[in-house]
Formats: sequence, structure tokens, C-alpha cells
Amino acid sequence: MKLAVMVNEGPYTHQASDTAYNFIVAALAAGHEIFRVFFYHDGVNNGTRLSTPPQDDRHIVNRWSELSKAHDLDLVVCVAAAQRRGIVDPDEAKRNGKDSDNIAPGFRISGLGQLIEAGIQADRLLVFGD
Amino acid sequence: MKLAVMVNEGPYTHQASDTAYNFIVAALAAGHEIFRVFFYHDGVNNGTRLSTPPQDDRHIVNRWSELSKAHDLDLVVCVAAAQRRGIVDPDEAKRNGKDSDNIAPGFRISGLGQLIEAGIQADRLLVFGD
Amino acid sequence: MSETKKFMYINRRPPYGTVYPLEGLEVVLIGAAFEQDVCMAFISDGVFQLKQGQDTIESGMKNFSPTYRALGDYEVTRIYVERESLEERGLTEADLMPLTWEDEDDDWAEKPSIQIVSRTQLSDLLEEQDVVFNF
Amino acid sequence: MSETKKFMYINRRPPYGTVYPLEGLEVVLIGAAFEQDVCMAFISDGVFQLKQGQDTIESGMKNFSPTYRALGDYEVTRIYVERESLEERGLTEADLMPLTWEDEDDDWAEKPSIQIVSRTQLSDLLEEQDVVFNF
Amino acid sequence: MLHTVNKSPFESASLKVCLGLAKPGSDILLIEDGIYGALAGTIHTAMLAEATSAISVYALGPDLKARGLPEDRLIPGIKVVGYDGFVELACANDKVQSWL
Amino acid sequence: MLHTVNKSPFESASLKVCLGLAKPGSDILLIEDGIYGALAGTIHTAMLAEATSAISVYALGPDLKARGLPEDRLIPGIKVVGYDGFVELACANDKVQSWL
Repeated sequence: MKLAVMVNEGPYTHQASDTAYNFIVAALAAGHEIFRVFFYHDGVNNGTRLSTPPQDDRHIVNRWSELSKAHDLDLVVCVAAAQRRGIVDPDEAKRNGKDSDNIAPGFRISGLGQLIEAGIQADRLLVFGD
Repeated sequence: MKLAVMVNEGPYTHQASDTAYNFIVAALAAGHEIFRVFFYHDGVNNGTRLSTPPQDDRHIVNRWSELSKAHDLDLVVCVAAAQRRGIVDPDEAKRNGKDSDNIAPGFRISGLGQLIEAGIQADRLLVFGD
Repeated sequence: MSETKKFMYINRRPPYGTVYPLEGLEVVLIGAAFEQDVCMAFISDGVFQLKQGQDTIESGMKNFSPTYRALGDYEVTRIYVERESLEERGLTEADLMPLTWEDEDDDWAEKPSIQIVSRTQLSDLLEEQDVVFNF
Repeated sequence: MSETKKFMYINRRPPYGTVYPLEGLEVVLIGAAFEQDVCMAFISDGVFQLKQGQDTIESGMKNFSPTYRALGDYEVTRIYVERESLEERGLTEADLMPLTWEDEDDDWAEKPSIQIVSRTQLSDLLEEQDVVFNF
Repeated sequence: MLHTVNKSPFESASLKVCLGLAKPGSDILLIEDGIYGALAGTIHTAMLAEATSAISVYALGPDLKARGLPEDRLIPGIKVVGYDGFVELACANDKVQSWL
Repeated sequence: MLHTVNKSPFESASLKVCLGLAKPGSDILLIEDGIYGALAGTIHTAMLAEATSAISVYALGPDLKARGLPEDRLIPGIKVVGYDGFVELACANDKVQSWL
């Protein structure tokens, strides 16, 4: 089946990001397709490469980047939510006059249309949040 | 009186940051001293200079920076909470091998001891969160 | 994307305490361009989003309540409000902002968008959907 | 900082669903160095933090429950658990991790840190504090 | 002591937990989504209305206005204050406990 | 349809709201802090125990284990599944509604 996933909370603070990750790993193992993972609200904070969690804990951001690379996952960060919260890629940095960016490998910034499209195209939409 | 404030949620997502700001403005207007504002949990996300909210909305990060400048406010971001969430200053960037930083003007990164000290030194501690 | 699906946006939280209602509205407005079969449901504390007379000047937040009035222009014409949620909160339909849409097939007559429905009716509507979002 | 104040750390949330319990513990451990008069209170879903037998391997999260056992070494020796909160959740003291501290003044005898208290007793304790943190 | 509550009683147990631990003579200030606890005529009104005999209950005016709730919708006896009143309550009490 | 609940019934109204709208024949999966709703012998047990006659209730095993809750503490009739079972439930039902 074609599954889409929405992640609405940032890493560590809420378990939503962990549950979404574990769900996706299990779905891939069962042979399903992940159409897209869309990060909204504080979920955009999953996409910062500046995170350095304690060494005895999971690295949530890197885990997403690695899963994306291994399975060609489409990790989309909502541009409007990201602007509010300070998640930027090089293009966004230029457009908004910022001196640096912080997007992690494997993530791309795009519009809310990508979420609606996921809802239309996928057989199921799963929402993880607080 | 000497007041200390703890902010536990990021900007926009929860009202905590707004209420803390409005409380501090009122306290300063009434002649009280703000000993320190300590940002913990997702509160550290108040301290990113990469935020660009819509033009018709308040700019929460800039508002903190400006209040700090006007009243010499001590805005402290917890280092451990900031590392998890990717809020870094130039020193932290160097120490953790990051290629950029994102701390906003007026904020400094320091340890949890600064929170305990605020609890000891201030006449009242106010906590704003979710 | 020729397929048409039934989308329901469920609003369950009060305004201003969190950004979910505001960012939820942004999804609905963008979603309108995709010409799906769309409706909104306001249940639990979500009914407070439609309360008349919101004034955020003293709190310094953005008053996004006027956006609800624009929903009709975006062809979001079915807005369900759960009766039990209103009653539990001491509210009546008169407390809500009047939301309308213009019916192209009826000489652009202005018609109410809000429908007060029972929990049972809402349960039936939920069951009919293809995709459900929560804010 | 010669002053000694009464600090209470109130834990009201269950573990793992959010990071507050873990980051709250980090405050308590750092705070121990400041030699204040410290106690912890576990109420509402916070009592679940002390549940025995936590195993996070399958969920991939960090199991921080062993840290509670270290509290005695940090001279956090008074850990209040609200009886009503346990009862409402079908728990008894036997469900909780045994937490102890060593009493220097009593030949390093190992003593229990957990005290089950009623809501009324906890209300009295809360009133005695100088500074209250919530996690 | 001053207790603050920032959650709706329709969604969260915060107000109930606060009332279970607040002593007679305490002050309670409802802020943010907590102001819904101040509404008269709801299924949760009785809980707070009973408490007002022993406890002074306040609601933050700017949060009431943001949410479109005029004072005449509140439980009688609840006092409305601004941010300046919030500061005064925090200073007048010996400590502040936030029920988040 | 599949309903997921991720909040403790002791703190949040999510489970109650879910049960008020879930139709007979639905599946409910308790995840994250929602698994506390599966506990037997609590003040909220009756609410879910009554529903299990018309609704299939599941709890996510990894979240039970993280929180130290063995299966024999659960309301009889609640089935424990892993993340693979979560995926199966999502696919077996025509849609998923997350009560956050």
C-alpha cells in the first residue's frame, strides 16, 4: 500500500517523532511504499542539522536523514511552519536575508500543497502529534 | 521585587512565550527587577535568529532581543536542552563540529545551574509552559 | 490527481493557547485549490474557535478569526459544529460568528455555512470521509 | 548564595510521551550541587515515572529510569508520592522502584526515600516551600 | 500562594488537580486556555464555583478578550485582572505554582 | 476505521472524545501515553471496558513495555500489537483518525 505520514511535533519533546519513525520502519519492512513524510507545526524542528543529543540517546535528526537515504524517502518540511520556527535551507536563507541555514540532509522545504497531495495520492494518511 | 522567569515552550506553538513576555513587560513597568529569563525544554527555540514569521504577526524572537537590549535582560538558553534541539552559538558550534550557529542577539547559552541560581536569588520564580 | 476524495478537517482545540487552529486554517485554505470534497468539523474546545468578538490587541497575538469568514470564498461551504460540545460549554449558535457562502447555482444567494449537528450525525459524517486531518 | 531555600520539584507527567520528566531529572541532579533543602513530589500521571520494569528497547527511546535510583547519591532523600494518585491508577507502592539513600548520621544505613503521602499532606508540604518547579 | 492554570478544564485535568491541592486562602489565576474554567453555565462550572468561597479566583482579561468572552459570561465572584494585576498577584503571594 | 489515542485518560479528554464518536465495528489503538487507558483497576477502566463489546481495542506493546506495564495489568480483551501490527491495522481499515 501507499502510505503518507504527517509529523506534527519536534524531536525529543514529544514521542510523536519516534512513533512515526518506528511506524515507517515497520511499514517499509512489510513492503509498503511511503509516499511522503510531511513535517508540520513543530514537526519542522526534526529537520535541523544543528542538533547534538547526548551520546547515550538516539539521534532523531540523523535517523531521519539515514532512513531517507536508505529508502529514498521524501521528507518535506512545510515552508510556512519552518519560517515561523527558524528552519531554513540555502534558498530560504537567501530569500529572507538570513546569514546561514540549518536544514539537515534528506529534508526539503516545500509548501502545504505537498501535504494535500499526499492526502490525495496515498491510500492512508497517518498523523503523529501531540 | 526581584523576579525570575522560566519559559518552557517555543515561540508560536504555545502561548507560553507570549504570556511570559507580557508578564515581564508589565513587571518592568511596575518597577520590578527581572533577575533572569531562563529558556528550557522547547523554550530554547525562542533563541533562534533564523525565524521569519509572517509580516502581519508579531516577531517573537526579535521582541525578546529588543526587550533584552532595552532593559539589559539576561536571556539564558539551557545548553543541554539547546543541544538536543539544535540551538547553537559560535562556541557550541565549534565544540560540536557544526558548520554554523543560529543564536539570536541578546541570548546566551549556559548551564542549568543558572536556573537554580535564579530560583535561589529571586524573590519569585514564574514558570510559563504547556 | 484527477481523483476526488472526501476531506474532513477536524478542529478540536481552542484558539490562541496553541498555534494548531491557525496553522490548521492555513492547510484548509491551501487545500481549497485542489478541488476535493471538503468539510470542516468543530468539536470539543474547537467550537471556541468560532466564538464571536475575539480581540487580541492586549495579548499581542495575531487575531486570525476574520479568516473563518473568508472560508466561503474558498468554497468551504460545509462547517459542522457539534451540538453537544456547544452545550457542555454553555454556548449557543448565537455565540458563533455567522459564516456564509454564495451559491452560484442559486443566483449567488448567501447561505449559512455552519450546520449544528449531533454527535451521532458527526460520527456518521466522519465515517464517510476518505482523509481526516486534526488540528 | 549562602541562603538556603526549600525547593520542591513536582512531577506530574508520565514518562516517555514527553521529554519533561527526563529534562526535569536533569534539573534535580544539577540542583543538588547547590545544597538547598530539596524534595520531589510525584502526583497525577507523574507516579508512572517510578513504575518498575521500564524497558524501552523496542520503542528506541532512552531508558532514563535508572537515574531515579541515583537520586539518593545526590542527597535527594525525600520523595513524596501522592496516595490518591496511585489509587486512582490502580497502583500500589509495590509497583514503584525501591529508591533509597544512605544515612551518614546512622552508620550509612540504607533508608527508603519514597514516602507515600495523602493529598492533604502534600498540600501542606507544598505550602512550606520557597520555590516550586514543575515537570 | 498563587496558583496559575493555563489549560481548559474540558480537555485537561490541570484545574481539578490544582483545586485538589490549593489551600483555603490561596489565589488562583486562570490564564491562556485556562480562562475557559471561569465560564458560567458549563459542565465544569460547579467545580470552580464551589471553590470561590475559600479561594480567590482571578482570570486574565487579555486572554478573555482574545477568546471573545465578556465578563458577564463568568462565574460570579471571579475577578478580571490585566498583566499588571498578574504581577501584583505574583508579588503579593509568597510563591507561584504553575499547573501546566 | 482505525482510531488512535496517544493521551493518558487521567490527564486528557482524548479517549472520551474518541469513544463518543467511534462507531461499533471500529478499531481503537492506544499508543504512547494513551496506553494508560488500557489499565485495569483504575478510575477510568469502566469507560473503555464497556466499549470493548462493540469496538476492538488494541495497545501498542513497545509503549507498554517502555512504561513497565505487563499485559496482565490490562483490561481483558485488549490485544497487544507491535509496530508491525500497527501497520496492519492502518492498512486493514479504510482510514485512520488520530485523536491527538
